Amino acid sequence: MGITSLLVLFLSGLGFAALAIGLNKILSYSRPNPIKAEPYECGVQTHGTTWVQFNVGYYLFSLVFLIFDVEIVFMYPWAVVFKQVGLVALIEIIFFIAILFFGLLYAYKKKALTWM
Amino acid sequence: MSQPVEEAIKKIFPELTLTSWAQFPAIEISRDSLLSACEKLTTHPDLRFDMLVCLTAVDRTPRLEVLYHLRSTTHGHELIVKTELDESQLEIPSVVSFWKAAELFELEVYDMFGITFTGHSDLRRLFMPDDWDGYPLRKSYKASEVADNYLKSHQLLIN
Amino acid sequence: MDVIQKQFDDFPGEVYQDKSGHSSIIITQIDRFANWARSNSLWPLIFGTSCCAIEMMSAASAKYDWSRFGFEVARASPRQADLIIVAGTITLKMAPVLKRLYDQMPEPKYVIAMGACNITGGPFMLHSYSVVNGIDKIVPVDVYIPGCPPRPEALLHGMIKLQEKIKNTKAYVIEKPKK
Amino acid sequence: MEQHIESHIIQSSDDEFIINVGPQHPSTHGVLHLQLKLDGEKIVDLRPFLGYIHRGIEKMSESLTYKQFIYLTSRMDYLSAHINNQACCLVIEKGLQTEVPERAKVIRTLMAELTRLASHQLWWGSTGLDMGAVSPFFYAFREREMILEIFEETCGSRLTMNYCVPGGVMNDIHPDFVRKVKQLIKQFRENIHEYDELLTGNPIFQSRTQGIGYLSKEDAIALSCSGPVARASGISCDVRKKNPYDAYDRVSFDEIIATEGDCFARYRVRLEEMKQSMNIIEQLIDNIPTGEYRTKIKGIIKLPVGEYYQRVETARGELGVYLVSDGSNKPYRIKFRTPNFSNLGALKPMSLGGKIGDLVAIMASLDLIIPDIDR
Repeated sequence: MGITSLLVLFLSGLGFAALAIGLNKILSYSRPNPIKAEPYECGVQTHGTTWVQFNVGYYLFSLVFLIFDVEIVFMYPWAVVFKQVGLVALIEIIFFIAILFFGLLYAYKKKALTWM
Repeated sequence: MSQPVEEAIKKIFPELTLTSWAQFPAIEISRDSLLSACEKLTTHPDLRFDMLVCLTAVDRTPRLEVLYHLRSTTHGHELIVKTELDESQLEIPSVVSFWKAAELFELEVYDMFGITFTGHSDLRRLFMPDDWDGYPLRKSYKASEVADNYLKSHQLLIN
Repeated sequence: MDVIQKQFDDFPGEVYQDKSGHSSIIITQIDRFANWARSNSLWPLIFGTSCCAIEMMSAASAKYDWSRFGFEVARASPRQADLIIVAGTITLKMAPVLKRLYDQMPEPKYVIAMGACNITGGPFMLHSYSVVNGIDKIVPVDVYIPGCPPRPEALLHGMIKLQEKIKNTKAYVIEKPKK
Repeated sequence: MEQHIESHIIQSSDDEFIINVGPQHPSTHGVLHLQLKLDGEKIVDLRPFLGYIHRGIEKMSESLTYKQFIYLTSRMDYLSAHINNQACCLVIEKGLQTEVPERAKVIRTLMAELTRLASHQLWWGSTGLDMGAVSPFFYAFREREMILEIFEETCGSRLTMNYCVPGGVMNDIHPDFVRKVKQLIKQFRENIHEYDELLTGNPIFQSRTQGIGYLSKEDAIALSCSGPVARASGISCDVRKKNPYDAYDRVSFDEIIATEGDCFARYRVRLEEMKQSMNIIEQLIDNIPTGEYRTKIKGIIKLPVGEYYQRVETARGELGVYLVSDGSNKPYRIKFRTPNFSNLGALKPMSLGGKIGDLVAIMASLDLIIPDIDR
């Protein structure tokens, strides 16, 4: 894989992306008008500000989701080489999941999982 | 079935004359004694009109008639209460405290006839746009080509 | 290598293939190709105000089935719709809402005035004080479908007419947007 | 200048959020504009803004003759168009004291029950659609299209039938009307179990509707609700039973009353009502009396001076027509006491404190028709 083929590969990738966005810019209509820029809310004007203090329930839910999402990300590399690493890695992963399971129990007990 | 509503009305409102509206007995109550009459109509055991079927108004040019169509779900009888209003003073106490349905019914009558209901928590135009002038269901209101100049004044026409 | 032309009745271009049927050449114009794509995937906005909306639902149901023509994806927001079927009476209080929805739709956008109420005010033309007599005063209308309410077939007929109208317009007009 | 609806709700504390479930919204089945004040997903305040489809039918009727204004009412509650026209014709016949032949009465009642069936089917399809289930929409329209075909054969138009005329019906029923109605009833009796399998038994649907949108009996009376909304809260208010009109006095059917008062109770009441409508049709379809289908009313209809009232049971509740006549050929004043207008009042006590998703389920169970509210 010489440097030239790497360069060609990179440039063609870049070119395709630029082509897609460029063509879109050239060929698409663009007729901006002030009402089109305003937010759409069922055909009437919006009222009040949208910068309100959100309920904490949303934040907790997304945080708990994030933890277990990252957990799965860590399990991917293990899953790929699952056959070669054998039993030892399996115990490590079970231990890893157990720790996070206690985290889930804690969140459940603290009622972070029940919707408000 | 309890004795017909006519006897009960005669007993409780001796001074009122009992007329009829369509096929229902009707009584005429002046504006000032409306709330006290409604109090009796809803609480008296023989009457117990707990349902306001309809609240509307009829424009008899010099004066306006406000009609309350009441029904008692326990006794099953019905009654029409009429109140005369002079065109110059379109004010009437609101009956929202007796029947919750009056909240929407009174908004409609205010919007269509211009009768203001004192004591109503949020009197506003229900059907017509907020900046509309005139009360459509009044006989004096002519439905002329109002639509076009409304569109023009709100810059909605495209030509 | 000699090439034979294959016949596609609906495809907007000529398709040439060699004997083995592998490599094929397509010759078409951007306008024809874009209009063919646009007209066969018109996404209507969910905008039913009164009785015509029920006939529009019948057109969307299994018996009349407007998804044969590519309309069945009815979008709730104007941002994703390119066709607004005004189904039902438009009153004075609804006029600014209709205009706002039309303005908030991305180009290219089309309007179908369904029902007599939208063409001339219909049954409410003469004695009503709050009905807009014809929505072409507010928004530019492409296809008018008379009827009160028009039958589902009439709606489908109107939409096919709109497809034909799209097919012979210029797809890309690169010109200064007039203020 | 954009027509600005200034917000009657003041955004008091800073964590409340005002949102418009506005005129153009898939769940409002028309152009109902609700302004909600939200605390997170909980609804704190709800205010309806109406008039987006207000055509002024009552004012128009004052400048139309008796024969003309009847057919405007089929544009009010367009899913029970025939029943609205029937109410106006009954009022006029009451005023003129004309005797309607038996055949016309039975035909009118048959058409009214078919309209109620078609309306409940469309309600059932759109309830599924509102809660995210798309397939009920297609099941509902299968039998509904058969009913619309029957309407079209006899009356000429599918939805706004304009079939009632003061004095009877416009023309006689189609020769194979009876055969088609029997075939429809047979097929719908076989398929009605699909309605239960698709939605009623569905655990998601049950969890979305049971215990949601509770309307107590006292609230329903105070807000003068009528129709399936009131019968689901335990009030017996079926006009077909209380003061029967046309041919309802000779059919036997039972009035469906539930007491739970939540969305699922309203759903069950309407499903049972469909079965009752089929019973009524079966009782009438075999013995349609022969004879005239209408008494001819010559010349211009002029009601004597006075007031007239008639109430009917539409698919959504009690429609009352108050007609004041001054003896001329045009009504002096007409008031339509429409069921949806008062049922809308029940929306607020049911949805306060609930979530936005529940508001959609409650509005689906209320089965509102917006032109019936605005007239």
